[in-house]
Amino acid sequence: MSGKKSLGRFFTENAVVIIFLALTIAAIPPSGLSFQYIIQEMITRLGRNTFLVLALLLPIFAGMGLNFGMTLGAMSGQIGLILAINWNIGGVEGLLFAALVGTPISVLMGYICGAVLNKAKGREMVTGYILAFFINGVYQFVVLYMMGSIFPIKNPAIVLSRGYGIRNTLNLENVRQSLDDLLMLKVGGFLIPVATFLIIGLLCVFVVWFKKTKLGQDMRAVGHDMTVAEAAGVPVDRTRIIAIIISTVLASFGQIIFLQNMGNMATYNAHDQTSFFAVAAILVGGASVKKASIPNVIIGVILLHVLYVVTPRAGQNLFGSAMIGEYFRQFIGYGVIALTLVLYAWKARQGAARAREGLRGGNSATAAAGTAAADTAKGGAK
Amino acid sequence: MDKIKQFVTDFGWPRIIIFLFLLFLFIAAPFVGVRIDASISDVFNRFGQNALFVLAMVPMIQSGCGLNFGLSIGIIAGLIGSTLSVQFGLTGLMGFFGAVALAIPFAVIFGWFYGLLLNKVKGEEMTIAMYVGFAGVMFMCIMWLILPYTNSTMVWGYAGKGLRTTISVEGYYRQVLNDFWAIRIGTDFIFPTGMLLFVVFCAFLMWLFLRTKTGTAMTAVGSNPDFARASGISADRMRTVSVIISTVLGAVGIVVFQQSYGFIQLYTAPLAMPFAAVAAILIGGASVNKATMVNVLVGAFLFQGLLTMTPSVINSALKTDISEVIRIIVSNGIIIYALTRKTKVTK
Amino acid sequence: MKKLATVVAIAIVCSLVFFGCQKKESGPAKAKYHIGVVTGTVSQSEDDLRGAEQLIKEYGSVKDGGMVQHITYPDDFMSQQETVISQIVALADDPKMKAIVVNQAIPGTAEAFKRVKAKRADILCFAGEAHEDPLVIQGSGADLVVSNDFVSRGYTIVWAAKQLGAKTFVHISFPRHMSYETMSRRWAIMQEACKDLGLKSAFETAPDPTSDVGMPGAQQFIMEKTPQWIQKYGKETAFFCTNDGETEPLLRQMLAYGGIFVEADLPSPLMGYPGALGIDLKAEMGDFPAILKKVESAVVAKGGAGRFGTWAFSYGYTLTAGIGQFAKNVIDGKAKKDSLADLFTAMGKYTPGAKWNGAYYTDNSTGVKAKNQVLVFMDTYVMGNPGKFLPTTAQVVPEKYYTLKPSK
Amino acid sequence: MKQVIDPKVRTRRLLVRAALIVVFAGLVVLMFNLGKLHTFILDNKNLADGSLTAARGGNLVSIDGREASEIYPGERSMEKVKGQRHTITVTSLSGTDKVVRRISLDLDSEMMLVSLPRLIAGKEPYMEVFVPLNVVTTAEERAGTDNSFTSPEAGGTDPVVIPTP
Repeated sequence: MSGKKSLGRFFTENAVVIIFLALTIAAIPPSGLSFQYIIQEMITRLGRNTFLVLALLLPIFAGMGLNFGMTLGAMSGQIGLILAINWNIGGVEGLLFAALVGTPISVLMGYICGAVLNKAKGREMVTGYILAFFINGVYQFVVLYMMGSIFPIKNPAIVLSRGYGIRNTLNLENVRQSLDDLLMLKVGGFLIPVATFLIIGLLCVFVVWFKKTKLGQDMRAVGHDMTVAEAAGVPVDRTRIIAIIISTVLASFGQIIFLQNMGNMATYNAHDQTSFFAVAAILVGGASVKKASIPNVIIGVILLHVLYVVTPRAGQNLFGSAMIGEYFRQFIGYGVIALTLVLYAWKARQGAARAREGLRGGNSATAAAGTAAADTAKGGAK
Repeated sequence: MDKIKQFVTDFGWPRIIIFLFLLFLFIAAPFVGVRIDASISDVFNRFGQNALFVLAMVPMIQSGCGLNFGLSIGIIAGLIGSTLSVQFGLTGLMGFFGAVALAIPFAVIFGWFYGLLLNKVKGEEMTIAMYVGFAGVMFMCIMWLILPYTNSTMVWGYAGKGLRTTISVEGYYRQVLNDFWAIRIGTDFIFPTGMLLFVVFCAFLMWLFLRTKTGTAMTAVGSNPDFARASGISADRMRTVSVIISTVLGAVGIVVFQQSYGFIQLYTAPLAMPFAAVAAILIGGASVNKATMVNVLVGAFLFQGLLTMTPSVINSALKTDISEVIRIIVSNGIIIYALTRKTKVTK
Repeated sequence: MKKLATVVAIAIVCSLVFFGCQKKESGPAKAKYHIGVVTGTVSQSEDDLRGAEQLIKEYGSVKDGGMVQHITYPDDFMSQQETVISQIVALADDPKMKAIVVNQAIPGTAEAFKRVKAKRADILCFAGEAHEDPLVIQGSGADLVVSNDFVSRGYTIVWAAKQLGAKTFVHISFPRHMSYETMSRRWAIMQEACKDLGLKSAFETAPDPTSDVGMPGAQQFIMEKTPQWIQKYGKETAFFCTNDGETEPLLRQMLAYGGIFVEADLPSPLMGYPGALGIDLKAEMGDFPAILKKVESAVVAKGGAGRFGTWAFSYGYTLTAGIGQFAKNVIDGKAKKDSLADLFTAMGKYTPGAKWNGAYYTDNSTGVKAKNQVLVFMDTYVMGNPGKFLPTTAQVVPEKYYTLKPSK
Repeated sequence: MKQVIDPKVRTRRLLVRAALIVVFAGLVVLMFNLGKLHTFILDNKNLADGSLTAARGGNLVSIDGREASEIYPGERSMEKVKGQRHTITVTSLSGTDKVVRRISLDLDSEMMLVSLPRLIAGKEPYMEVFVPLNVVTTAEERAGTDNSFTSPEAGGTDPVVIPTP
């Protein structure tokens, strides 16, 4: 292969990251924000969001696409937090308590989600998306009508004075930034929440280790080709459910980490955009519906959030209207996801074409990848 | 007995359950103080307003592109058409058909690009369509603010530029279809004959189209791609055609919606519309790869009936605001049911 | 596709760099300090944004060397709190920033203020129309919070409805709004006031505009149901809707079918009426008496004389512009930040001749008077031929409503 | 695919699962205990019966070795603490006296009123559950017509006298 061709290939393979990087760098000067601010904001947001985005990895390994059902996990985490606030449990212990309470709920939610997605093979993403709407209704029902009337909630600061229902916004003062402050280092004027990063690091180690276990291998086999995996004796449905359960539980922890940094929680809306931002981040980081890695996650969080910090102000200064700045940010957000998905799908077809060439040259590895991609391409159309 | 069984399997349990639920709501309505004639009138009205969006799902489903979550693209084209029509000061039927006529070219162009895009991403249409739709809506949010519209009923009263979030079409083409041959019984029951005729006409055209050479070719591409390729049909071309038709229907649909509703709704308003249409056709018994006119009509009727009746009846009965939550659970639950259902066509 | 991607990237970079360079030529900033103003977008809350534009008109935008840095929060601010917070905190990045005004102070504002204060304690933080619980926003380090008087108005709206001849009072809302303490408490007060003043009260549910049906679905529901509600409760019924977007179709249908409308949740002549009536207000821009006059004549022409009310000046507009002006006065040393009189002077600049009433917030369980939250309201103006002011601000709200707790 | 499970494996699996559940429940309880927040209201007032008076000149009070706060006679101060066992150190501002008391709380106590004079004297009970006052505000304390104001006429605009259309 000639050098020119491989350079071209590098461009195609990293097109999303490159476009994004260019866009971000170009938007920094007109935004008028200082580098000091942007970097500090990045550190904070990296700590806040990375865990949530990592939760998306396992379902991708298992070939289930982007897990929009992670919203279910986020809701479980929120229920944990509501209870921690109700009983006045503070500090890191409060967070751990919330996580512990959230775990069984998110396992159950993950199981439901996995079972539903197993019945909707080939359209997991859309189903997950709608499932989140559905469970959101259930969540509202539980939190707004059952809490205080059926489940006793005694803390007057969180229950509405009509006697039942949790207030619209909860103040998480007791647990606010307790994880971040546990081990806060100040390096060159920047505050670094070391404890949060340690936890994220641990999760990364877990993911790497998990991929090597029997279950992890099974998952990849299922992700590669369900029929082959089934034939090889891998319990396909069970493996897929486990992938979703782990993802949901991680999402619940992730949401708790996210909210402890935010310091307050929109009881009925905090989870709405969780999956959207996480999915956007991982895609921007160069992942695809079929393939994702830890670097994708970290690069994605950084790029997406720099853009989010910078574009509203940049858009405003460029167009001279605060409103346009805000719409511009959302347009870029959605547009980039669409673009990424398009580029990915297009790449998959290219891969298939290359695989056909490769077959003649006897390159079996690309061939396998190509067939897998071609299978996906067919998957949605059947 | 077998006939009943056959009917039940054909019609499907979920539809029967929803139908019975809806029937129950109608029966319960007078007891809790909800007027039944007005409610029925509302359901007809809503049915007419939304049926075209649901109909817009059909061509893409047939050609194997899945559900059109990017219907907002068509709606945007329709919005451009209707704002232009108001801008030019067209009134009455002229205003309505002017809006449609102005919208269609945009719809065709958008649909063509959108179709090309979807052809590049076979297998991931639904997810991508959703995000393309979102991005389009957001882009148009910027456009509505900066496009040089001048008609004073449309621009912000205060600033004199940029379009309002809602624009009244009163005096332009409000209710021109609804009032056409409308049947009034008493004070509350109005049967929007014109609009329903228009909807039925469109559905009939679609029915006819699916039986033309192009239509059957399109269905073939969706249901049996190998066979289609063997008989020399260009799959990409057929898919593009289906996307264009769907987009045009979306554009016409929003104009029909506006004339009945009385307002043009801009900015983020189109975001939620595709979901209602997707939900409706799935409730109607369509699958991701097969849809008929019956699915469209039944689905639009049941979904809109549910949407109209649940809040009012349950609210009046229970005297709490819980009905809103129930509505969210019921309608999304049904969509999930539909999505998880294994269809006869697949496997 | 690769080419396309490259072209797109290059085009974007070029345009951004081009625009970026172009703007830099506008010369060094002249204002000694900056004031950050945060409002909703035009599609979410027009009035607030217009107030910010008024400030820009007076003191110039930071971009052009002026004083005001205006930003907007997302339309779906509830689910994008991360954006809300970081946008507000980003204002503190400007070393010249001396004050931040957030109107409306949507959820997340309290947290943002905490962060701003932690970073730069010298920045004054002002909030208009707080959505968060009073105790939360008060404890956030906000220097002053100005909200509409949801306690007094719970009584005065019902009182005004009675003055206009209402026999029934209908409150339209949905679960998410009723989970706001302020709205839930106001409804409880309204019910009690109805009982005391001899009106029937009823609650109607509307769809939540942030749910899957969206604003169109919610508005459509109101359009359909209003005639039925009027039929059910009679023409002598006053309607009150907690959602601004849903107020517009409500007004429109009421003009056609009857009913009484006292004022919107956040009253303004711009709220609902221009959209519902399709009025062109270009010539009256910024002149509220003239806007009101035009709205009034349109309402009267539709036969709504004596049935429709509003505040003569826009609440949202006055709040943004007034608090912005107040912030400037405080920085200039012309006003004290804890002086009600100084605040009213600043707000009065934008409401010439109008009558206001205001007081510090008192918590209904502890009886503690907050030092940094003020509740204000204005006389209701009833449109008609001729229109008249109802002496709302002169009403003495009976004692018990202040400590009234909502019951199940 | 049915697998025949060895009964031994099954018992072991069951045991492991039971142990996991116990560990899980234990952790929940532990976190509840460790993280439970309580509020002390430190009250430096003379007792109602006059038997004990607040230390003149005020006290320095430190809870669990945190930075001490000054509480003068007649004052109240609020401290949030985590967990159930606490040490309160009271030093008189004049210097000499120093009292250290160990307090253990019930898990379900939320707000505790600690009387400093009793605590210094070592007279039980120096701690009681705080009952929020049911404060009834008087009318003049609150919003009334007294705060109403009329905007000055700025910018020469006429006051809003809406003429007939």
